Order: sequence, then C-alpha cells, then structure tokens
Amino acid sequence: MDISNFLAAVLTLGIFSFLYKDNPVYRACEAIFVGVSAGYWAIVFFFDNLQKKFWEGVFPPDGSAGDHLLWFGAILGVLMLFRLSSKIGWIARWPLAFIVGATAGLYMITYFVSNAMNQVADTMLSLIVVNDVTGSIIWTQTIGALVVAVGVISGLVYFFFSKEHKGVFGATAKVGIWFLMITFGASFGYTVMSRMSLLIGRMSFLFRDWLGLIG
Amino acid sequence: MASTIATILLILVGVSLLYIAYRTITGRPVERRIVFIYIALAVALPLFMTLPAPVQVTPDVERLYDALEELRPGSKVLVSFDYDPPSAPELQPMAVAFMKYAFKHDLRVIVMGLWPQGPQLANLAIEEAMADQEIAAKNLEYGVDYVNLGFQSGNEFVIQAMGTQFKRMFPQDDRRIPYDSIPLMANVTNFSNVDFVFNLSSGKPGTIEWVQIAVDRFGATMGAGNTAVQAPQVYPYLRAKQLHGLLGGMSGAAEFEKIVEEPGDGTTFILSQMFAHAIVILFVIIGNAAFFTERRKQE
Amino acid sequence: MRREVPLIITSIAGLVFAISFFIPLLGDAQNRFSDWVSIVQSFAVWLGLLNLTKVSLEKITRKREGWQYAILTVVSLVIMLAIGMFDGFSGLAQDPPVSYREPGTNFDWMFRYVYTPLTSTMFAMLAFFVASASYRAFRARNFEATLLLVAGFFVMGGRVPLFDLLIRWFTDYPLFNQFADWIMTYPNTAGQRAIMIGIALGIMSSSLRIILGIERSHVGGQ
Amino acid sequence: MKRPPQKTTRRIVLLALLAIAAFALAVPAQTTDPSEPVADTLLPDTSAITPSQAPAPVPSVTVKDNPNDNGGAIRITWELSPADTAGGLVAGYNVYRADSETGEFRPVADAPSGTAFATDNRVENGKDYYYKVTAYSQYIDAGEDKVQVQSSGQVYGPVQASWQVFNMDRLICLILVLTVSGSIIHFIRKARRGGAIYVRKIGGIDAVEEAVGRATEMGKKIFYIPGIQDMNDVQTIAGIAILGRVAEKAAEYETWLEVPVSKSLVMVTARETMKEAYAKMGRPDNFQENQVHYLTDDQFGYAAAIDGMVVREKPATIFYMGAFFAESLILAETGNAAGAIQIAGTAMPSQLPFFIAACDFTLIGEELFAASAYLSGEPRQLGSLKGQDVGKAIFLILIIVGIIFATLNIYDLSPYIKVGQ
Repeated sequence: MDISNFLAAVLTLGIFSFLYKDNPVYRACEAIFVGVSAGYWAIVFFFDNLQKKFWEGVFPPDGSAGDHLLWFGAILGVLMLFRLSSKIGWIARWPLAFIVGATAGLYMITYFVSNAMNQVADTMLSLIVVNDVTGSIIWTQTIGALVVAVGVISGLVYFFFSKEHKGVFGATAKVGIWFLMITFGASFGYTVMSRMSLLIGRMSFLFRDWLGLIG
Repeated sequence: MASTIATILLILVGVSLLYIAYRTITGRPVERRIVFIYIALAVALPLFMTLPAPVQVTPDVERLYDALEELRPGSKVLVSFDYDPPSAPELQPMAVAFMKYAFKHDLRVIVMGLWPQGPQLANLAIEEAMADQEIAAKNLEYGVDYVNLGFQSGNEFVIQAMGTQFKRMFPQDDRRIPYDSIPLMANVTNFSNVDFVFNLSSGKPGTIEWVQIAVDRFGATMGAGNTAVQAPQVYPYLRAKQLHGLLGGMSGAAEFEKIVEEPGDGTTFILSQMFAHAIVILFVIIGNAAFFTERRKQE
Repeated sequence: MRREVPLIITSIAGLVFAISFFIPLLGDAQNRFSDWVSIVQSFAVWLGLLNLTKVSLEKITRKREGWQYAILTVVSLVIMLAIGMFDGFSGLAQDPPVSYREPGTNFDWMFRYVYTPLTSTMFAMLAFFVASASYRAFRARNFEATLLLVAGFFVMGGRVPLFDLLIRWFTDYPLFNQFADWIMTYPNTAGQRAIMIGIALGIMSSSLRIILGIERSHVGGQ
Repeated sequence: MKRPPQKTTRRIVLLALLAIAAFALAVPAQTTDPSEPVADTLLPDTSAITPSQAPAPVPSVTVKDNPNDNGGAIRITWELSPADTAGGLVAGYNVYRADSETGEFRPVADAPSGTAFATDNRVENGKDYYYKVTAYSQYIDAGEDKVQVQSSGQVYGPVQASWQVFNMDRLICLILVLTVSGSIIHFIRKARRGGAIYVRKIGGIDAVEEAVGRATEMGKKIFYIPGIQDMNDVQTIAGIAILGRVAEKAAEYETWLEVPVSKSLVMVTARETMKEAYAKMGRPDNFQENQVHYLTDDQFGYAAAIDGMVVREKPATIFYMGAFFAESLILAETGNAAGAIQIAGTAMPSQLPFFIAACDFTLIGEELFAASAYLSGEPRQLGSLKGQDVGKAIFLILIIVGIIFATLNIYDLSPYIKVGQ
C-alpha cells in the first residue's frame, strides 16, 4: 500500500461520506476539489495554449517570423479580464460578442447540415428492403425502415407548434410522443448504465488498486 | 474463496430485497441510505466473483471492427481523447483495447485531446498497451509509430482549423517537439492525410462536433466510443453513415474487447454492471408495486 | 458605443463562419478567427480562476459561512498552480524541453492521485442517487411514463447479459440483447432524429437572430 | 429599435472593425506552406533501389486540383500496382513532387497499400507541379531498421492548384438555408407588426393553474427552480418567462411562491419578473424580495439545500423549468417523496427521461421554448417559432416525397439533400 494510493483513497472516501450526510470532511474534500481543478485547468490552458500556441506563435523559438495577428486574440482575451471590475466591466462584452458571433455562425450551418439535412436525406429511404442477390424482401430491415420513417415523421409533427393537434394531425402527433417516450426510455437505460459504470470505477480503485484485494 | 463468499453475500442481498419489497408495499418505505448500501454491494461484490458473463457483440461494434480491419498496416489513425477521469471507467477500456489493436496491426496512431485531461488519459492508455508483450517486442518508436499532439483550447474551433492544417492548432506535440520535426506528421497536413478518425467522447466537444465538422465538412472517415449517456444521441449519425461504428458505454467496451480479443477492464466490470442493473430494475418494480397498491386503496 | 461595437463584432464573426461554408475563399479569415477563439477561451479559464479567488478571499475576509473551507480552496489552488508553473518552466528550460505533464512529473502525480479521485468520486455519487430515485420516484404514473420505463427495462436488461442469462434455461439465443439493439437502432434513432432536426432548426433561428442583431441579450440589451 | 445618438462614432468604429476584418482576410494565412517538404530524412535515397525486391510500379496516375477549396491542394489518384494484393509485395505508396519535369522530386505524401489516392496540401496556387508515384515494399534489415524498396515511377503533370469562389456541391444547402432563414425573418417582422401568430396548446402549461390551485387549497408553498445555468442560457430565459405566468397565478390565488436560485444574475431577473407579475394582478404589495433567494453556485450544494427545504417545508407544488444537469435526479426524487405535484421543463436530453419518470408533467425540449414564446408573447420568439415550423414543413415534405420515390423505385432523391464530401 503506497502513500499515493492511500491519499487517493482518503479523498475518495471523503467525498463518499456525503452519502451518509453532509459533513465537514466532505466539505473539505469538495473545497480541495474546487481549488485543484481550477488550478489544473489554468495550468493546462496556460502552457498548451497561451505559452505554446500564442507566445511561441508570436515569438517562435527557432527565430522565424511570428504570426502577429495572434495579438488580436490576446487583446480580446485581456479585455475579457475586465469583467472583474464593475466600472469598466462592460468592455468584457467585446470578446464575449466575438465568441458568441463565431459560435452562432459555425453552429448555424453545422447543425443545419449534419443534424437536419443529412438526417432528412437518410430518412428518404425505401420502405421495402430487398436482398440484392435473391430479390426477396428482408423483413427485419423492412420493418426497421418503416419504424424509422413513421418515427421521424410523427416526431416532427409532435414538435410542430403552429397547428392544433386535432384529427389525423393529432393522431400522428400522438404516435410521435410514443416514439419520443421509447427514445427517452432508451436514454434512461443508457444513463443508468453510465452512472453505474462511474461507481464501478471507484469501487475497483478502492478494492483493487488500493487494498489489492482483487487480482 | 473470495468468490464464494461474494456469491453467498449476493444471494443474501437478493433475499433481503424481499423484506424491503414487503415493507414498501405495506407503506413503510426504507430510507435512501439503505438503498445506497444495496447499490454499493451490488457493484462491489461481483468484482470478487469469477463468473464469466456471456458478452454478445452487437452490429454497431462489429461495424467499427470491420472499418478497422479495412485499414492496411501503415495507415494513419487520429485518435481524439475528449473525456475526463470521471468517464474513464467506460472509455479507458475502449482506449486501451483500441491502442492494443492499433499497435498490433501496425497502424500509426496520432493522439490528441479537445478536453484538457485527454492527453494525460491517452498517456495512461498507451502505457498500458505498451505493457503487452507482443507490443513491447515491436519496439515502437515515439514520433514514428505514434505521437501525442496534446491538448488545444477552442473546442469545436480546433477541429474547424484542423480542417486546413493540424499544425495551426498543434505547433508542437505534447512533448514539445515541433510539428515539422515529427517524422509521423511529415506528410500529414489535414484530415485528407489521415485514413481514419477515432473519437472517445463523454460530452461536448466530442463525437457530435467531430461528425459535424471533421466528417461533414472535411470528409474524414470516423468511428467513435461514447459514454452511455451520450451514445443514444449519436445513433442517427450511425444510421446515416456519418459514423462507422459506435461503442456505447461499458457494454460497448466489453464487446469491443471481445471482438478484438483483448480482454480488459470492460470484460471484468460487466458483471458488476449486470448486478447493478438488476438492482435498479428490482427497485423500480418494488417502488411501482407500492405505488399501484396505494392507488388501488385510494380508489 | 457600448452596444454597437459588440453587435458589429458579433455580426462579422458570425457571417465569416456561416458564409465560409459556401465560399472557400473565406477559409483563411475563418482560421484566423479560430485562433482567436482558442486564445480567448484560455483567458476565460483564467477569468474563472481569478473570479474563484476573488469570491473565496471575500468569503474569508468577511468570515462568511464556510470561510474555513474557502481557505482550503485557495491553498489547494495555489499549490496546484505552483506545482504546474514550476514543472512547466523548469521543463521548458531543459534541452530538449519536457512537458509539464509527462508521466513522472509532480503535476502528473497531482492529476493521478488528487484530481482524479476527487472528480471521479464526485460523479460516482450519481450512481447512488439513480438507485434511490428508481426506488422512490420513477413511477409508471401514465401511459407515456409506462412506455418509457418499459423501454428502459429492456435496454438495461438487454445491453448487459442480464435477461439473456435468465432465459438460458430455455434458449441460448441472445433474444434480449437483439431486442435492445433493435430498440436502439430503429425507434431510438427515429426519435432522436426528430429531436435533432427540431433542435437544428432552433439553433439555426437563434444563431440567425444573433448574427442579424435581433437578439442582443449577450451584449446586455433586450 | 431606437436609433443611437452618436452616429459618427458608430461609423468610425464600424470602419475600423471592417478594416480589421479586411486585414485578417487579406493577409495570407499560412495555409499554404511554401517551405520545402521535411520528409526527406525519413525516406531512403531512390538510388538505392534493388530492382529484384521492388514491387511493380503503378500503371497510371491522375493529378488535378483539389475541388471546392481555398487552393493549396492537389489531388493525386493512381491505379494500384499489380503487386498490391493481399499478402503481396506492396507495403504502401510514396508520392513525390518537383517544380519541373526534370527537377528534384521530394516526398510529399504517402498512402498505405490498397489506397489509390493522396492529397498534397503544401502547394502554392497557380504554380506548375510535376508528380511521381512509387510503390514500395518494406523489410526489416539486420539492424532491426525498417527499409523501404521502391518501384520506379513515371512523371505526370504539370498541374496547378487554384481556389474556387463557390462550393457548387453545397448549392442546394445554401438554397435551403436561405429559405428557412427568410421565413424566420419574415415571421419575426410579421409578429412585430402585430400579426397574429398561433401557437398550439401545450399540456404542461394548462396544468400550471391546477397546480397553483391545489397549493392554495392545501395552504402550502410553491417552489420554482429555474435550473443551475446563468441568464446566458436560453433555457434559463425560457424558465424565467414561464415563472412570470406562475407568479401571476400565485398572486391571484395569494399563494406563497418561493424561488431558490443558484446564480446571482438569475436572482435579479427573477425578482424583476415576479414584481411585474404581482403588479399586473393588482397586488404589488404582496410581493416580497425574499421570495427569490440565492443559495449557492455549487451544483450539488444547490441540490442539497433545496433537498433540505423540500423535506422541511413539504411544498404542494414544485416547478423545474430551465437547464438541469445531474442534480435533476436528486431534486425530482425528494419532491416526489414529499408528495408534491411536480411540473418540469428542460431541453437537456439526458435529464428529460428522469423528469418524465418522476414528474407529473414535463415540457419536452422545444416545448419549453414554445411555452415561453406563447406566454411572453414576444414577437422575436413567436416569429422564430413559426419560421422554424416552416423549416419542419419543408423537411416533412422532402422526407415524404423522398420515401415515396424511393419505395416506388422511381428515383433516389437523397444524394441531392445529403451534404458532405
């Protein structure tokens, strides 16, 4: 049992103590967590971005010509820090505006292309899937294609807000919500799976890496 | 020995659930800390057991395997580590199995991360893969057979700029070697020069951003491993062939380990996963049984 | 001035990224902007750090509730920064340079044995909360919720060899595994796709409003 | 839209910014890397070829400008070497480039066996280049070094790289983007002019009145949780809009409505919103500032604090409207155990399942924004909603027509809609 793993185990158990009830040990571990993680992020961004990309980009260590346009990024970044002041904090909106604008421009197209158009294209499918060689219908895939087509169409109808859900339209929307529920059910199952995995990881750390009880 | 004790304890846990069911249905639910103990036992005890769990490889995992099998020796694979330690139980087994597969099949691996913790987790995975005897015998050389480009800030904008030039975002690798001095990167300018992209992702930026930018804008061929929380959301990409294969959560990891024949943590953990699911399902059933009994009484 | 400048910056940045998808010539401008985004993001991380320090120091000096913990936060922050800075700069001074987070550095040790257990355990607690919520809150209170729970059951029991082990006495065929896979591949894909298309349109419309300056909450306006 | 007073300042700033943008555009970025290729140390001298071990050369090579790009790239395709078979001699291909037919050829790209294309991304636009592709085999020599043995290669070219003004592959995409954008802008303007825009009924919103009424009957509190994100998240904004409606009802029924928040900016906004709502219902004096209070920024700390409040005070109704993360579970579980009616609304996909399973009503994703548009009556939101519906209608029609055409085997329309390389 080495000291490194012992420390890690103490911190692990300290956080878990919250499950019994909120207590000073948990709050201490939490406080350390906040500090360490802020420090971790700051160091990584400092060396990998500010030092490596910006500073050595402007002043390359091999003495070649630097890319001085990077200064604009740094100036915007420094303006961001003005947010700490209440008097001239408004100037921090400039870099923010830049980030918001760039993100909006990038997202507007990427989401439209990848999440709408390419999905629509893939839904324009033949409802009858035929085996290329024998020419017979592949039933499993045919049913699958039907499910995808009905699900996407009815789901879209459910999220249609400018028409009342009545008649055929309403019935379609009803089918849509069933599909959404099955989808959420699948997400539910997967999320439970994920959360349990996190715990398995910690348990295996405690019993295997720390206590060495498992081979 | 430990296995037998664990099995007996698990059976006891199962039996005691009957008592909890009885209490709950008669309107005296147990407090949540009791539930906590159950889940802890359900996860911890199976770790001591040696039961083999029959893992069944699903088509999504097979598709990734088929895509990898198509890659000839010498192909360049870009692997992006976009996750942090909390998601490691799910994604690290995938990473390790992938690295072992890649090294054994002479694929050349370029590692990077859009999450600050990514490159360090990549180092851990490479360390573990290198411990394999067959791989150790190959004497793989850093910079020639694999390289860790490190982390860069900017989320999806990093992928966007990499579409023109990797060097722009990674002027030096994680070991501070200039991009131009890395033999592996000599002929790699952008996505058009790598043969496959593999992404391990637990959120944003991750698989969704990689598909949107690297695949749909710059034409990369890509497969992914996701945490189970995110996996359901990327299924539409899988169907639309924007993704070639998907490993979802712990079960995806175990299946991948099985198909590439590199059993590791995914295979070990799947038993715990199974019992944890069983407990959750039983608790939902008990809770609902009580709910319906009470509702009937009210009517 | 306070409103107009940011609005113009927003529009230019947005337009460059949107239009360059169709006009390759704008690729250079787009890459420059990506550089800047990358650098600004680092400053944002440092802003967060300075903010945390400010809030913590205020808490300590004014002896607000939990100020003792704030001291711990500041101390651990300073230790982490000191270790990182020392490893970083001493590594840079070596020839050839060594990264601050190569295996074996103090910073890597902090990552493995302090940062990793804390952050992993924080999230691992969710497993317990899911379990207790499944016992106390997840109810088949109407048809929709029932459908959700049933689908969830089949996925949970099918994705791990749980249900298939239970039917082992009757058949070796992985029935539930196949069914879980079917749910994921067809109904789940359909539902996710409908949601995805809706969200894509939503993002498109909010991005459009931001670029055109109709939406200006990010610059502090209506 | 008010006209700003200092027009001149605005113009100067605008010009300055445009100048910066133009500068950024005009200065050539280092996308084309005119520096000489660096790979020559890796590859052996071509004079060292042992003909007996060299694989058969590639039969033919095509070189052309990489299409639809900003220039700086040439696409090289070739026919596989006859020796490139499973278990054959070929380990891969090397691509060499020179400025003239007889010039010095340097390696610029490589490809594994079985691959018949490569892209050279390091060329300048408008300059002649010549290419040579060789197949190579590889073996490990006595010193455990990898040695490549190359085939001969013919010279192909000249070829030039150039940039394209418009990416023609994306024309249909542009048309669709413009159509949807146009309809969004159209409906926003229509709504601003006071045109009526219909929004269908949304289940959870009707339940608000009932839920508030129940709290009044029981003489208990109502809690309203606006999520853990700040005011820059659209979900929080939507949550606050819905809070306005809930506050009106609470003011009308004189029921105590409490809003614990985790961001100070949200606290300020929520107070404003509630004050307005109480004033609107003619009961401005009934609103007290401490109805909205800040707990903590910390995710689990916030959840734990609400947890305690719910257990102690047993509210009749709890609303969750906004952006939620992992804490949603803890909140919904405690509320459920306390026997409260719970109404939730969020667009976080991973939290929605838990809310649906644990709450009585849930606004799913976009329904949250639709409800907020409907309740606030804001032209921007209403117009966008309608414009997005136009987009959905277009996609629905495309999908249905596409399915019919594909099923009846008339024509496959999907390649026209698919965008990609």
